[in-house]
Amino acid sequence: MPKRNNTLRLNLLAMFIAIIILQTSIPLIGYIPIGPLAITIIPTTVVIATVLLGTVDGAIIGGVWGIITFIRAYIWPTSPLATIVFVNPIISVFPRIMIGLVAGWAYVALKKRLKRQSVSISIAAVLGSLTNTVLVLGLIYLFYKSKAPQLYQINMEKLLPYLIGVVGTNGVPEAIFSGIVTPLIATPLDRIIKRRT
Amino acid sequence: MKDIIQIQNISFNYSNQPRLFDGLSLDVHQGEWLALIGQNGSGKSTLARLIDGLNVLTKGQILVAGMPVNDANVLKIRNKIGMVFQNPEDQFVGATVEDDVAFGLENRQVDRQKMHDIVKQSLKSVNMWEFRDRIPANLSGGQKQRVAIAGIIALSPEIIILDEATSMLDPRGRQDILNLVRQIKEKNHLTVISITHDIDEAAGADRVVIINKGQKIDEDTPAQIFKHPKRLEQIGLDVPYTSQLIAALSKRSVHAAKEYLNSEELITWIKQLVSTT
Amino acid sequence: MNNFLFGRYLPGNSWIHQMSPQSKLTLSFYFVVVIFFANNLASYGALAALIIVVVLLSGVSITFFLKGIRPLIWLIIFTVSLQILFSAGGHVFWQWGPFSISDLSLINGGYIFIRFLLIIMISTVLTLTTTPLAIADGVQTVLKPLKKIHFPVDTLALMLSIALRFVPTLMDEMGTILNAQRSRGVDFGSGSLKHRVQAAVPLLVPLFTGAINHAENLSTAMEARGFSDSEHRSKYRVYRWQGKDTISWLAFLAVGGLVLWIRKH
Amino acid sequence: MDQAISFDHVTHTYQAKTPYAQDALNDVSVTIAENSFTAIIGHTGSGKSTLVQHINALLKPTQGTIKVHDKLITPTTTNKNLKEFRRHVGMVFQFPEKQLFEETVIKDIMFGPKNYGVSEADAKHAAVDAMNLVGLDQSLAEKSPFDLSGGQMRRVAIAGVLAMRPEILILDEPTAGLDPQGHKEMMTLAQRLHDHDQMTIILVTHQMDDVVNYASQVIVMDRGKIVKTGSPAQIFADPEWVYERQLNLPSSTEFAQRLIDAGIPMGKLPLTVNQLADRIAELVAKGDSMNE
Repeated sequence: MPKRNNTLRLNLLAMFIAIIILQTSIPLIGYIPIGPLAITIIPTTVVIATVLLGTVDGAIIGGVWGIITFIRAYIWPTSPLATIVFVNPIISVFPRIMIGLVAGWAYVALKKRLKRQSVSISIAAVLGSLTNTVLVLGLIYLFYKSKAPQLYQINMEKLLPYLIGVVGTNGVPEAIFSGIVTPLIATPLDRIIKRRT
Repeated sequence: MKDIIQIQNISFNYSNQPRLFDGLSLDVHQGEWLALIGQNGSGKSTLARLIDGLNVLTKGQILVAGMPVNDANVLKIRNKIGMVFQNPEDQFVGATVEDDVAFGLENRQVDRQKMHDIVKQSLKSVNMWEFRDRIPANLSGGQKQRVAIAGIIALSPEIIILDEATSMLDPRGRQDILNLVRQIKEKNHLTVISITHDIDEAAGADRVVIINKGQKIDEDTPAQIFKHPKRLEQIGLDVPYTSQLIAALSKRSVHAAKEYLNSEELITWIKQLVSTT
Repeated sequence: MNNFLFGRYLPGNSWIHQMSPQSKLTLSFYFVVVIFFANNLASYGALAALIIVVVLLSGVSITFFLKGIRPLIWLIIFTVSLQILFSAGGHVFWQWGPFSISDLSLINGGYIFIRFLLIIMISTVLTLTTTPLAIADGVQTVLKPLKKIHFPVDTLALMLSIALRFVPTLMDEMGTILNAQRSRGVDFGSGSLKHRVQAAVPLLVPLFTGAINHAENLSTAMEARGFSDSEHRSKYRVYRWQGKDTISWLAFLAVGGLVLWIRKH
Repeated sequence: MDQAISFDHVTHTYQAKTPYAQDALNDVSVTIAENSFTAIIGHTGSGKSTLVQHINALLKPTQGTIKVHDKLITPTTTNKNLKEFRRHVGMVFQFPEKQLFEETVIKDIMFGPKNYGVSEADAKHAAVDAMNLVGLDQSLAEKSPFDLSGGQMRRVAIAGVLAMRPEILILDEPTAGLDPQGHKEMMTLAQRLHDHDQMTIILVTHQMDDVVNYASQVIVMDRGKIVKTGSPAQIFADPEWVYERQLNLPSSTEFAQRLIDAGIPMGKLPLTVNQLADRIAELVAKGDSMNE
């Protein structure tokens, strides 16, 4: 019958967006605090969307997360990092889109070669999460180098080690977390989706 | 009597699952209230989905108002059928009550001014107009089902299918929704198919069809169907309250002439029994 | 959370409430861009005057704005301090390792503080006077020109409105799942790192499973109601451009021009 | 009988100290006896769920104290101490199948016991027992819970609660969405856990027939207050009062009401089919003897 799968895809994307909105607003399901750091669970959600719905949809969900991060950096920032870094739409949106793309490409490539689906998902999740960290760091550096206008004119030369420190120390546990948790969540969900469509 | 829906020798199974229907046939008469009863998993909800073209038949055909259910006709058929589903939460598409009623109209590209009039009338007819600004999170299950019914009225269909529409409501909400549908059915001369395992809901129907494991066990008036309480029990359904009472009386050597009477008949009979004159 | 996303809207009938969401949305964006160009007291003064007029026109009491800023105050102080301590140039009063305070850094710190306030004020006016749904509709209107290049604007808008509609539902379900797993002995938000990581799974799997079920059932219900293509639908809610929108835009453009003029002179 | 649970002047306010503050429980005092089968009834939003969540220490009182066996919950009880409470109180939420998450049925059932520090072997043992108790075939143990039917999933979820071997079991509308057979099986299970395993059962329900068929004690809630407690016979003795609380009567009581309206004397209102049949049989016999 007409476009059955289009409607389902529309609604699945809508539900993922709703979950991302929840995760950016409720610490308990969005972040895991470890001492002074808070590692975010949201890259995991983006990779789950990628595994279940495909690379393009994963990138869309990543992009939505980025747009929410961008808007919130202005009206409801959650960390000093947000007020300094994520007010730049390229730094807040582009790396998040790339999570979906990189994880998607990795998953598609690995799925054919590896027997265990959970291993493919795990590697894709680690790569997706690291993509985010590396791109955010790279873009901060790039924008600092090119002396682009900033909302809050802070002397980046002195701040750079601090920023790299924060993003880096968050990035590694984040990647480990994604690698462990994503397959545990995505595998049963993949069964459910496959069985019903 | 004209048959508004003709189900002709259909077969169906979900992918990777055993055959659910194998050569099932059934007719729905125009203007009747038909109750489809059976256990969970008996196939009664699937039947509703097949009628509405939400699943595709393996074999046989279904005609709705003379049109076979297929890709070419499916939108025309959905114009004729309004469905109310079990979970009130999962059929509320709009962000507010008003937007939800408008959803079906928007799909049909109805003109905006006309849309506003229809939404207002439909919400008034289910007494939900004062709630038009509410978001679904602030409505009870029964109120959400009322909105779902308003959304159906807005499209002026010929058939309403209640797919266990009252099973997640409390007893009051259940009665309330059934009364509302009954009233709308009379007013707009509709055909109603109610899929249910609530035997009291079935008792109010013109005709009852029992489905078990994808097979039609029987179709008849409630009075005839309820004559065999043991069969209802065997396929995991409830026995009407009056039959339970008749059975309990029979154990106490008070025997009724029939195994099923409706409430009024039973009261009359008991009255005769105990009157001393 | 509820307060941040949904409870924030205050029903009303003020000038600002009556403006179309698309112009409120674009004006907020425009205002933030103009802030980038402010570089002295006079230009900040002009923007502050404009935002005060906007707040007064919104009919929302000033305490609401103060309440909105309160949870952010530490963040603002922190960012302003960073600015003060890490600014380069000017006459240095104090220095310690990488930190320094100069006259220029103090002035810059002051400006950053004002920028924060201005941005928070304009976004608070937007969210206090516009429902999330209206904002989604505003986005749809603003993006409409993209339809010409076959960008699925209407699909996106429908997706967004369904997402917003299901946020409270999923939040509710999350509360129940949280309680159910708690009563099965899970301690959320405490324990070792390993424990915390593990605790995410019994929470997230049911949350996602529920979301998938909603998506499936909703798809069925939508199709039963004649949905087939999100790009060919009429629209129930339409926000027309009004005189108020034109007047507001003219006022904002004038202040923007003023800021640029001050910057040049 | 000993008290299993007692509420002493408990008030619970949601979002206390905000403009949205509302009392979900208002000065509630009640006791629930050890090994009783208690039904909690009241229309939607009357505070039933808030009440039972206090028994499981999922909510703490804003004022007052709750005693579960010998342990006390007060407004100042720290969150760390709450886990100990939950161990002895099993809570089956509405649509409990929504809480399943593990790879296999058996792992999901073992999840609770393991959280309370039970060894892998003991947890497995408890899970196997619980599966038998709820009537789940052992062949399902290694299956994914998501491959089961809705009814089976609900049993898995309930087994997951029973595997913790609670002394008090709270069932929040356990029959919602089940078909008549599933309904009957669920209530039979509750009865068995009460009669055979000596559990204290607390049933939150809208089904008045279940109340009269299974419960010995009833608590009626309305707008955050307990408005009546007593045996089912005491609760349903006044139909007018029941209707005013937006509740229904049990089928037999309602049918008896209609017989009374038709002029047939009933005496004490019957609650169950058997009571009503007894009464009618009595009247018939009396009528016969007078006719002779």
